[in-house]
Amino acid sequence: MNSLSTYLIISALLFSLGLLGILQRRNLIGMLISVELLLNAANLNFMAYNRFLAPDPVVGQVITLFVMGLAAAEAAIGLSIILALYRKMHSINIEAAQKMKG
Amino acid sequence: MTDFMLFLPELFFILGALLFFIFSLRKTPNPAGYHRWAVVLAAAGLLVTVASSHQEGMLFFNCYRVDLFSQVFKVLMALGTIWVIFSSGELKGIDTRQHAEYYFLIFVCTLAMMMLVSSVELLTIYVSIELSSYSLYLLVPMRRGEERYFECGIKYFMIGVTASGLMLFGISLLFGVGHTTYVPQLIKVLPTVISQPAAIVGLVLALAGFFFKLAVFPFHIWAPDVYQGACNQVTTYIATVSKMAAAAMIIRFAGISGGASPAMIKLLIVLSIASMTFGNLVALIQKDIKRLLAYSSIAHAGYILIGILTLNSQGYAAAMYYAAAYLIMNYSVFMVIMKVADDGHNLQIKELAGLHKRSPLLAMTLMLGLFGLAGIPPTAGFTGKFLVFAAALGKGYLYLVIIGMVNATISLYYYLIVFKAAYLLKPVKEYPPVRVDFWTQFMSFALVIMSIYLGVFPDRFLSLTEAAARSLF
Amino acid sequence: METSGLNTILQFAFWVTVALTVAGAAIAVFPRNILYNVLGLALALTGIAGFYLFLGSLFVALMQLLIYVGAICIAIVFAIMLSRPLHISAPPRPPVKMWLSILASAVFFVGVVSVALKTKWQCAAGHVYKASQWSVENIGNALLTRYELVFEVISLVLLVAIIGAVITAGYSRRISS
Amino acid sequence: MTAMNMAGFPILTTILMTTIVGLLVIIFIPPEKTKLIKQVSLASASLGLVLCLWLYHAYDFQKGGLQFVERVLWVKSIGIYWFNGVDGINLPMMLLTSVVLFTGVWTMWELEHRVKEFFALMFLLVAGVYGVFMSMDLFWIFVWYDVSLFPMYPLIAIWGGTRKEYGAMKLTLYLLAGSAFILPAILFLWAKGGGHTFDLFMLQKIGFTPYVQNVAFLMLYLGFGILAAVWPFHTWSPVGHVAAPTAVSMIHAGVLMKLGAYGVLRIGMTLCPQGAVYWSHLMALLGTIGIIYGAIAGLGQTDLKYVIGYSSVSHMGIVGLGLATLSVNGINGAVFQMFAHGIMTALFFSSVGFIYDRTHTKIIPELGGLSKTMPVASSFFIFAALAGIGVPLMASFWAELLVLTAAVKAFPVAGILACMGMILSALFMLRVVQRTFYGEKNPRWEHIPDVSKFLAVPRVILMSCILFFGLFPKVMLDVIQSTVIPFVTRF
Amino acid sequence: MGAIFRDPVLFATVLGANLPFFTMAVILIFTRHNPRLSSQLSVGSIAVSAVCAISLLAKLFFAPALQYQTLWFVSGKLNIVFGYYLDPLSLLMLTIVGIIACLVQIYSLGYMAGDPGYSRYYAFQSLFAWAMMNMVIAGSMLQLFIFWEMVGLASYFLIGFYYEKWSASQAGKKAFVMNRVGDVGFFLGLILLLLGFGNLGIPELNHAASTHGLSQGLLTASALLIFCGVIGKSAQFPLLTWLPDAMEGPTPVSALLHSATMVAAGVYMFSRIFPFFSGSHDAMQFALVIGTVTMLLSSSMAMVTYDLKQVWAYSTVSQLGYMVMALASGGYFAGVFHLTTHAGFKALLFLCSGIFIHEFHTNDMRIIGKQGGRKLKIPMVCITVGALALAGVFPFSGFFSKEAILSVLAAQPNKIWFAAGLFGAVLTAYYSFRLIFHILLPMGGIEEKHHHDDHGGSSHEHEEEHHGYIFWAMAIPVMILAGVSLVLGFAEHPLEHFIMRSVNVPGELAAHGGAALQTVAHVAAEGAGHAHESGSPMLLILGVSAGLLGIFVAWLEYGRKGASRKGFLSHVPAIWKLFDLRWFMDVFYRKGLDTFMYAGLTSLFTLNDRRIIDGGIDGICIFTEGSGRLFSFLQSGMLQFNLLLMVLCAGAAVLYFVI
Repeated sequence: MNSLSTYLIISALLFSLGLLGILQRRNLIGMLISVELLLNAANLNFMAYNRFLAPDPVVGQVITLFVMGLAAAEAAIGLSIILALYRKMHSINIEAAQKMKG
Repeated sequence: MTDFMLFLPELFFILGALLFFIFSLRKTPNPAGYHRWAVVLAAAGLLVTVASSHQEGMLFFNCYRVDLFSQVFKVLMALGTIWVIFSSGELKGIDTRQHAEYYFLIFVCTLAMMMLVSSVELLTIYVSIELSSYSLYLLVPMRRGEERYFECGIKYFMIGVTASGLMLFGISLLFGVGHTTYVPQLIKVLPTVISQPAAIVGLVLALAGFFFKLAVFPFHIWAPDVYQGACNQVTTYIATVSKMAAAAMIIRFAGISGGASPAMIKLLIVLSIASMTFGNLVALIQKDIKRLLAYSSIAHAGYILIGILTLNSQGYAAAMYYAAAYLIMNYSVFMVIMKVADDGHNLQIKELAGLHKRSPLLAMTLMLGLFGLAGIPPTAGFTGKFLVFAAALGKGYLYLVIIGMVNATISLYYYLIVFKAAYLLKPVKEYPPVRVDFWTQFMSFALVIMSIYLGVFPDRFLSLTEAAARSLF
Repeated sequence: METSGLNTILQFAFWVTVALTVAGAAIAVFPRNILYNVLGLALALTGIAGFYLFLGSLFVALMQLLIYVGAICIAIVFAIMLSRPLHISAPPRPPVKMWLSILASAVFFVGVVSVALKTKWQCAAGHVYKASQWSVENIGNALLTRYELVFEVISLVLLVAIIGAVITAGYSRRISS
Repeated sequence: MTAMNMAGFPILTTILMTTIVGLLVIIFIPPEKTKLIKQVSLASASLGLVLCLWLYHAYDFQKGGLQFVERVLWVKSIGIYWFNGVDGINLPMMLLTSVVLFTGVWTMWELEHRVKEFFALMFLLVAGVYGVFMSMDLFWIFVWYDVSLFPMYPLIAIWGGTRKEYGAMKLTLYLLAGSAFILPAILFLWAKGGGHTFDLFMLQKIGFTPYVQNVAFLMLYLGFGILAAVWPFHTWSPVGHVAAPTAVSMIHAGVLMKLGAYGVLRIGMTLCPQGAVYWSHLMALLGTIGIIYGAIAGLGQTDLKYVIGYSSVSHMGIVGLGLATLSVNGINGAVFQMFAHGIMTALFFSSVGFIYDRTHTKIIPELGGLSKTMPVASSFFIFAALAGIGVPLMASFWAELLVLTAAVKAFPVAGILACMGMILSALFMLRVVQRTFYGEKNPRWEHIPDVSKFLAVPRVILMSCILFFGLFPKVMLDVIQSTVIPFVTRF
Repeated sequence: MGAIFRDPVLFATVLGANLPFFTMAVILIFTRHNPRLSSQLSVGSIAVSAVCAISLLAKLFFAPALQYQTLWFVSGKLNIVFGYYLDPLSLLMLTIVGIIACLVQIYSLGYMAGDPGYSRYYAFQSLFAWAMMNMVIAGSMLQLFIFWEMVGLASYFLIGFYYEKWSASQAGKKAFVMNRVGDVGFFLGLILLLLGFGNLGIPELNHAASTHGLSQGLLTASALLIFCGVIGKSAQFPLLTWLPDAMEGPTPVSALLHSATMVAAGVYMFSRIFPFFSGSHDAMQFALVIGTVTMLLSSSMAMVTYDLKQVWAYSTVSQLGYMVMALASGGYFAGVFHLTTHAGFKALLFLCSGIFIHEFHTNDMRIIGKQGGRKLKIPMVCITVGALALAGVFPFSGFFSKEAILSVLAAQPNKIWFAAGLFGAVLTAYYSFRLIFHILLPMGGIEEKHHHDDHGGSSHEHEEEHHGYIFWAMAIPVMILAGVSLVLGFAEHPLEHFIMRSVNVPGELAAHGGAALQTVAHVAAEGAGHAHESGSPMLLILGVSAGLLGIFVAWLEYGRKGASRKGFLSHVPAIWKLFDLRWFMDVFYRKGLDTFMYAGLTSLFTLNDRRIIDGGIDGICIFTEGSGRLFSFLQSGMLQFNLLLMVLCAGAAVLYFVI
């Protein structure tokens, strides 16, 4: 539990799961949820490095805090775009957004 | 007081943003008035930026560095912003009720990018880039009337957040391996640990965010849809100003490794070749001019990368030169597009037919812009390419230069198709005449002269960019 | 102090947290019902908050719960309710896409894990683990000195997000007011 | 040789400026005033002609070397110089350019469609040509090279004839594809030369390693060879010429094609002498193939301009062969042939252009018996055809004599085969002349007026050029030779 | 420049040789629309030229060879020298050319009267005269070659003068191209000499060859190559078929081209550098074979044609063959002398035929005979004189020159050449008298129908008057030539003396020319000496009897009362056809050109250009665009597919750096 690599592996797992979600969820909100996983994985990394390696433990924490804030803003923007799409397309599935190509 | 002066351009743009925030609270919109205000503010912003262009100093506990490198890019971005705002007089693509927000977001985005090029701390960089991205995420779906293009907003968002996730993860690795978030310290530390996988992977992943901004393969995938789907002015903004910031940041980040990792250079070479080739090849078959320019921007990202991947100041100077040239010529083309499609619809190439009769001046501006993009002398685009290739050959990348030139030849084909439409084709139906006011004429001449001046007399600007590139280290 | 006993308990708690987090993440990703996903996300986020605790930062853990679990998940739920995606029938998943996504994620996972394992992580010269350094006070200090600019900017980010969300979602203030 | 000589009047820049100022003036004339535009064009072209003639006269061939040098540092960091000068190799080319431009502008006097743009683009093109010929800095050579190529696209696509858009696109892309090899080669040499100068003569002093020379020369040869219509990169020549309007064909075939050979000579052979030696067999081979192939392929063509396009391939083959010999006579002959072919082919195209303007066809079987209705126009063409055959006392004869002499010495087999080209060119030129101008009077062309006196002037000028340099080759060879003799010592 | 005016000889040379050129320019540029003035200018200038030539001959008759030269240009080690070389041979030839050209132009005043291309005709005539005269007095082989080509060019225009007629323009083209084939050999030979010897001055060449300044291999190779030029220009086998076709030109042109000038140029060039040629035994042997074959072949062709001019054309070829034989077997003087006499009588023959053709508007000897050709007394007499000269009957000029040739041939160790020469003489006499008898004694007498009968009164008279002028313009030159043919033979010895004289002449050129001419004298004297010694009377008898035999056979078949008026060859149709079709040479060339060049290489190359090269380029373009379409598949619009691409690439990059 006190080893860096445990945390790193967990964060890698979370990150990969997030990627998987982004890649195969068709529900846009589902994708957004997966994005949150990505950010959290990175946060976990920061915290872990902070704990085990960094000279100044404040940095990682502050970064994590700011990323949370950003994530909130991002979620707000993302959800609003999804809602707008829903109002236009009556769907929040990814299929609603694949007409532009070539 | 000096600190304040160093931060003056940013403060000015914050001021602009606040003003439009206040405007956005008003009940009755006044688009013409907003535009006037915006032009005045952006012009003043440009002046302020130019005035402070030779300042140097550190701010905010060394998180923020004002040097020639950042100031040159700030001037370029301020220039791009005033151009975009100048062209926003007939903002038909966006609901009149949202004009104030539009200007607000433009100002915020420019501010964010200015901060981005000055930031030398990873978190500051990340937050700045997110701020600019969020503004753009919001600007893109603002488009009114074209339902079929709405999906580009969600695409842009999804790809953007994924890229930023990768970037954040990369930054975390950099933090882990370098124990610091300050870029100057990282530059010192990283070359010593570059053999560690975490360092190089962190760097590459961190670059992903900027690659996304610059639309480098494989992070280019948003570009065509967004260029096509966003309203003309926003597309212009994305195509000009945001590229400057991205180029600046790639220059700053690529240098972190200090050229100690050949694998990294190889990766950059591969990405550059892939970008050029992909962008140019797919652009060949486009009908929508904005989509075409999106692919062309992917290709140009590849050219800029050629300059960057030399990892020496000559290459950076060349890349900066190229970026500036790209700003001018890309805006030339977009200005014509915005003028011709003044109702805000998406211009098809064939709609340019007979432009040389409808407006000779715009046709000439378009021609010069296209020549610049294609790299035909004596435009700035050519000189930029030349410098970039020279830098690459200075490092001995002969094959890369040959591939680049072959690509330039391929690209010529689609630029010629646009040119052909403007100069050769007879319009199939009667298009309304293009209204060209005085300021547009002025701008056309200014762009043409700038493009040719930069192309023929590159010395002064080149020495400026060289000085800027040296200030990086 | 029965350190070993406490250690065992902590160890157990840690692995339980790991299990919860991973399970939560899996639930957030795999089920096709979007509400399950949200709940899974909440579970995973809570687990991560637990990790933060293990790593010694109570403040961040609290913030995690507050912002993530509290705010973001609720916002998502609201969005789900507004968009009524529950009524939309889900077409079957194309297996090719499925496998390709798994492949891509797996590649990434392998890559990142090997990065984590292959890198010789070195402690910074001044690194000493002291709980005092993890205090909220220090964080506040940093926020107001080193991260002053970011602190200011994040407020701008939130402002942008609010305005943007409002205009994008289509509820123009001038109409609604 | 490269001494600063800014004290003197910058005559070369002035020549360049005649075209650029002409271009700018034309841009600011309203498009309706076609007469004025033409007058301005002719005035600026004749100013260039006068200056070039003066330059030719003032050049001291006893002294030889580079004269009228202008040299200013342009871009410090990578060493670009605004470096112009003339020597025996580019002086004839400058003269050629001015003559062809002058006659070309005059030939297009009857143009009515988008006059302003036509002349503006033409001057842009010629500015590029002048620039390439006078520059002694690799950067500027390349810049002007591209400047001269690009206007071909609109010029052909707007004012052209058969399949103009296809031809224009093909030609432009093809030629610019050539520069995809030239630019890397130039930069390669620059980088291998230390990366601080593009000055041709400073680079010349740096001895490049054989490897560098071989690689760079091959790239330059391929790149410029496309423009010089070296076999097998020659197919743009017929297609492009068919599509192009008269004056453009004149300038293109008359001057622009020479840029290719000139580039090989000026950059390739100057900087990479060993590379030239290494690849000389290839050059000789391709040149000889070009001579024979062009003539034989030209035999079967039914379009007048196709025929001339192929004859250009054949004649440029002679240039290539001459260069390949790397000897005084060969290069003398090659440069002289460039000049002679330039004038001759300009005459060709101006005659064909006239015929096409009047009859609206250039398909040989549709023509025939034109001698009856338009004897003067026919005689221009026949004269050009004779020059093309290499009849003595016309300029190209001397060129062929010198080249073939050198070729027989250097590459006996190639030289003998190239001589066979003389038979073939006679066969195919006379065939065209016969089918176009001889035979029964064709009632279709009965009422077509002959060349007016006014329009005959440019053709007569071209004819007299051919005759003058045919009778007095010394006038040109002394000049050429003054540079070539020191030039070949490095091979 | 000043030198030209100070030195009368040089002045006369330059003036005489170059005046026609300016005449041509003036006619083409200024007096195109005034045929009368044009013709006067042209005749005037050629007359001046002729006078200059004659006076030069007179002035320099006893003088040593003169050489004027100026350095025209220098290229590398190549010094191109232009100049004039006035020695007996060139002076003689210059005079012949001047006189014949002058006579032909005077004749043309009548013959070409009223032709729409009158001015053009005279312009080309002047061009031709200029080129020919300059060629004759050229000081170096290169200069000779240049004007040799110009002669070809002028002949191209003259042969194709009636350009509306397809066959005429075809003939002109054929003449030019076939000449070109020979010229390329000539040209290569010159280049070879230039490279091997470095100097193309005629005296220098002759000197070097005779004093072994040249290696034997180079000498033989370049001599053979230069001989190709002779083959082309003088219509030797295998390039002889252009000459009969060249009869498409106006008759005076044929007279000019095929008597003294163009076709003789080849033989002239041969004799010009005769010492050089004689340096190579192999080359001489080759030339002898070629000459013999040519002579026999063309005689055989002349036996079957009914076309007046064709007969003379073939006869020209065969006589040229004779000359080549003579020269090749060492008979320098014999060859030159035959060239001289042949110039006279062949011009005579052509011009007489021209009168018939002009009168009867046909070339067919049978029709001319039937319509009363013999009523035209003057031409009839003159043509007979010419034919007698051609047949080698004493005392006409042909007799002397033919005897000289036969004696040279007889001196050859291999008697087959002599036999061939004799046989040729028989054939010559046969075909020329076949023609004479056809006109003089037509089968079934003369049809009494004058073609002027249907013309009206006044116009008739006017026409008569005009006719008179035209007739006399044509008749006077003919009579002059007939006179010359009668007397020229007796000038053999003075001429021989003149041509061979230079041996002992001291002078500035003795160093160069002396030795060369010594050789000439030596070789020629050897040949002639042998002949005279070995059996002069015998030879005389043989020669005369050969001619008489030919005439007798012709009389048997065509002349005597009740003759069948069919050649003995008509009994063997295959051979008739063979002869008539020129031994299938034309067919062979045509087929070869059509199948090998047009259908073969040309279409192959065109196809290659269109399909393979252009196709390849278009293919590259299509491929490029196609790959654009292919790659646009990556931009499929499906968001997650795109993201997948992105993530896969990023993951691959990560893996790349880790592993």
